[in-house]
Amino acid sequence: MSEIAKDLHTEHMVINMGPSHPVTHGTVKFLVTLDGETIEDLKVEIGYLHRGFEKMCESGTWYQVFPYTDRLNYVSPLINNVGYALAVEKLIGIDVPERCKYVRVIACELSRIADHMTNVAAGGLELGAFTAFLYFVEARELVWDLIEMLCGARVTTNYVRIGGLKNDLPDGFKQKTLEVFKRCRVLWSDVNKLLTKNRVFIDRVRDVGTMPAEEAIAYGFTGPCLRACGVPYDVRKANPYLVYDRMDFEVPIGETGDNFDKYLVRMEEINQSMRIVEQALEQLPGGPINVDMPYYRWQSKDDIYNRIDSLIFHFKTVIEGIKPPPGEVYLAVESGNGELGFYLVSDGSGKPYKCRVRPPCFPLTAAMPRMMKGRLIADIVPTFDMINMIGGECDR
Amino acid sequence: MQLLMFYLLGLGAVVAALIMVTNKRPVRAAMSLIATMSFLAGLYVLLDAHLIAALQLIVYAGAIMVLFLFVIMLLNIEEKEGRLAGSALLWQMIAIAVVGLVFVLMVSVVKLSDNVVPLGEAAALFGTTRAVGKMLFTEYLLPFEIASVLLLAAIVGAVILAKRRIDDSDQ
Amino acid sequence: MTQFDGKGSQVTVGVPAGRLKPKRVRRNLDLTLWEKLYVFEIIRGMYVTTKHFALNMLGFVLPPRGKKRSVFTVYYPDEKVVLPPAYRGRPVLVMRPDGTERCVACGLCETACPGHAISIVGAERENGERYPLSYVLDMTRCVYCGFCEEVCPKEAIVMSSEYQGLAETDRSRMRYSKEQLLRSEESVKGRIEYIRRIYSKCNY
Amino acid sequence: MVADLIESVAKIVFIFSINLGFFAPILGWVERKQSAVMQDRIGANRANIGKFTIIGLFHPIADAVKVLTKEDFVPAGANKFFHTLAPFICLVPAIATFSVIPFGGQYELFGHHVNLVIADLDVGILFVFALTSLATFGVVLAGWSSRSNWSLLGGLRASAQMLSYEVAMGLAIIGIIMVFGTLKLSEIGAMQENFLHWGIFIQPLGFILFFTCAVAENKRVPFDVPEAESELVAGYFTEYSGLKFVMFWMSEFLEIVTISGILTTLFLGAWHIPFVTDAMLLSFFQFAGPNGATILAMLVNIATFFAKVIFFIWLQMTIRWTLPRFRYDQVMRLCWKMILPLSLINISITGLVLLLWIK
Repeated sequence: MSEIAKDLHTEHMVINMGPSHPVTHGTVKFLVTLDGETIEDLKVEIGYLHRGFEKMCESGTWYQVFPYTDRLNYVSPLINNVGYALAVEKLIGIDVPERCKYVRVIACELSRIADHMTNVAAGGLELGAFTAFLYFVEARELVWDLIEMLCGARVTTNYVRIGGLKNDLPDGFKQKTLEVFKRCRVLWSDVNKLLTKNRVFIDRVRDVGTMPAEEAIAYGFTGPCLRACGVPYDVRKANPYLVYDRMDFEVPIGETGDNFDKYLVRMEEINQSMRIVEQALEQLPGGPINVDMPYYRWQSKDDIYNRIDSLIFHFKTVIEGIKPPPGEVYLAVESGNGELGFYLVSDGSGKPYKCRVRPPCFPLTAAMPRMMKGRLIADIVPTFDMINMIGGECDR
Repeated sequence: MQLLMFYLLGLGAVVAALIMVTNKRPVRAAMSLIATMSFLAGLYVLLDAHLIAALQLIVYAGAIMVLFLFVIMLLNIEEKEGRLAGSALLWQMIAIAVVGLVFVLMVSVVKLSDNVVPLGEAAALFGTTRAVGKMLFTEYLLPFEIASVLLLAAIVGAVILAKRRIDDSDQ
Repeated sequence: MTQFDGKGSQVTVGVPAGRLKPKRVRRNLDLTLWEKLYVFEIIRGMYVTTKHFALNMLGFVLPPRGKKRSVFTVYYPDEKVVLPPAYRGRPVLVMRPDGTERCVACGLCETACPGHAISIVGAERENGERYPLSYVLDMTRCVYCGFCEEVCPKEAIVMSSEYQGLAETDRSRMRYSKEQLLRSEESVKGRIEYIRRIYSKCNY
Repeated sequence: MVADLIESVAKIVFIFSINLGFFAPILGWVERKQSAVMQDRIGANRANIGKFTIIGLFHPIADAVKVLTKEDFVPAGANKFFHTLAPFICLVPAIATFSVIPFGGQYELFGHHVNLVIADLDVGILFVFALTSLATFGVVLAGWSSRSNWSLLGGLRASAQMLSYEVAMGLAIIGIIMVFGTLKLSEIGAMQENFLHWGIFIQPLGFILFFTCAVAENKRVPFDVPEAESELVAGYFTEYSGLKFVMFWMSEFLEIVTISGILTTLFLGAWHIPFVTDAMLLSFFQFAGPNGATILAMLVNIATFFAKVIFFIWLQMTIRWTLPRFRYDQVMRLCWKMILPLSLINISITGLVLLLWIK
């Protein structure tokens, strides 16, 4: 009998899944060892989008980091802007005005909506549900229209400044937002009808990519993927920044951390984020949007045009950069994928001495082999979509 | 017209069968076998046996041969270039001679019994689904059922073979 | 921040109870037999898509008010989206009415540019006024961040709303010279007004 | 004899021109446009001659020009012979299948008997199965001969899926064949003259099962696992380009038409208009004289048939753009654990009903 068994041995097939593969969109490579269609082993190779973000930041002034942060998680750039600004403000020890906080919250949540919509939609797309994808892309375009109205660009926002914002909310923003949300909710319910109870979709995502809560924490999961495991951890609640403690919203949590939970958590978070934006718009106070600390701000145009001292000072701050006191700081915000942390070290000069980013999707990507071993090759698709690995953020 | 078709199809079947036997590349051999099956189906059509022709295509060409191909592809059999040994060649020649003899015999038997009675009234229904079905479920019911038992035995055997392999790998 | 009681679900240190409002998403959406049968859910999904189909087809014939059709897409070269005043397109230099540039070659934009896209060679006119002898904007490096506009003390460089013709097949053609970048004051009037409004006061 | 020949040639030319000349190119356009409108988009509309774009209808022409001028690429290490043969094996059955589908009834025209089906085979429906089972080889060979891992996986999935669904498809229509008592598609069509005798009312379960199997056999979403672009790049035709690539697509589109034709014939009353019998139709066109009336009735029947075919095409397209795709093992589970038992139940119930009530 052993003779037959020897003859009937199976050979493993090693496949390069990516970087130029539809599911890895050029930013990651899976080295998959297959037995038939079952994954025996999976190695993740990242680094296809490495730009040297951290080093680039250290070569520019504190201000010049902002355009680079746009490109971390390029689907929710405003959260990255806010995260970096908050970290620098914590380093300096300034507190931004109330109105600024509210506007930042609005900007963050709009970004989060766009991020989750893109993620859920792309997840559907790669499972073949093209129509659901385009419904959410339509909604996302509407949200991006709002962001464009606010910042002047859809993706490369560069909106937040140290100690404030580039500009205030434009006229008619509130009304436009409410209109957009109305349409978004319609599209949300359409996608919900197309996917949430569709058995084909449920079969594909349920019980795939499960993660026990302990292991998820051990891996360093944060954000929707951790909440899907049943851990109610959200930086906005656990460690409220800006004015999140004044907002009334719920933290959706799942149970087993499979892809279906991640999907449901994200769908629910879209709703919660819309609620937050509406509340913030309702409570929005008047007043300034920037701190009145000229040393940490680029000078206003009025001052530059009319006052020679301001002009000189302007030259000084632009060329030398603002100079936070020496020290180090870590500050995390809740980005679309989870805890986006900035660890900054200042040596008192105009440039960051060290600018380290804790990308939320790096631990998630690292857990791919754990989630995928023994599953089918088709399961890579929803799992990889639902951890929402963004090359710009993961590789930096 | 019909005769011409017969010769064309027959020639095709024979040539494809020869290719099947002589070709050393398994996939090509399998494909030639499929071609043979298809030509045979054509011959059945000429005989007015449409049902048998369709079944030939569905069962043999469509289902069984796909499995053959499947297996060949999965096993990734190397194309062997080795030559037949002398004694094997001799045996082959003998085998071909015997088969040829049998063929000649069969043809002559058919030729001799050429003046069999025409099919008569049954001819109108010959080869139709209804006729074949009736035959199958009345006259030939027992052989039909026995054949299915044979298939069942084959399935059980296959399962046992596959099962034992798993046991071995467990140990 | 987060701890485990060993059973795998309850947690959180540092978050006062009550502030956190966890909401369980229904995981085991109990599929009824009706939903398990595939067919009816498929029909429901098809109802959604067919509704969109029908409404959009109707929108081609009877467009909704203020729009040409009810679908979302814009026929790009024939129709264009209305850009908000905040939109940041290609940076351009502003020209005075007499044809000279406003820029005084102070070099602030060059310094503030995170991509090092701008390189200026300054010179002086006979009347002692500085001007850029050459002003090269390398659009392969520009990231459209708008810092140049934000730091410029002379309103000399602004982000126009131009977005066409930015792509080239040759990098050398994407290095724009001063002459290619100069725009009349009229054509960027709206943007200059917008800048004055948003950057005029640091603290409004 | 001559009249027979003319009739045959006319029918063949008609079916070929409507399939290859109308459906195959137009379906690509339909798929783009329908999906676009469903998804709040406009869809391809840029191909133009001068200023005319006629809602993107030039795109099939542009596509044809494109594929004809594209490099016909055979990957290194591929088996050239089978790599070239595979798309033909796919395409030929797809074209040939329509020859047994009746697109109209039988008429007496100028004293000549006209039967609107190219080959009125006694085993009509089995012929369809025979040919579709041959199409499997095209897919398998395409996957194997490309020498690409993705293609191989796609080919394996395709062969397993098509084989399984062939079985289920065969069992799913047994019910309707039992009811009508014949395999001849023209007879089945003729029996559905009465609206209430349409197959869909007699065999609703059989209809759903057969429809599912047919979509699976054609490898369309949600059963497109052999070519799932997010998993296997493009499955068995990953390594194809140019004309050969299009032949796979054409065979897929033609199979959509064929499936729609079979569904129409078996379940949706073939060429009959609801509540209108052939005699009523003839008497309605009485003003045109006997032959004229027959011709008009014939045209109406053909139009009805193709209207139904177009309805089914629309239905398949809508399904394709609504659903996500299954996983490979789920496809198999659906076939062997749901469709197969259900079709067996369907057969038993049909048999019991026939035995107890009808006989």
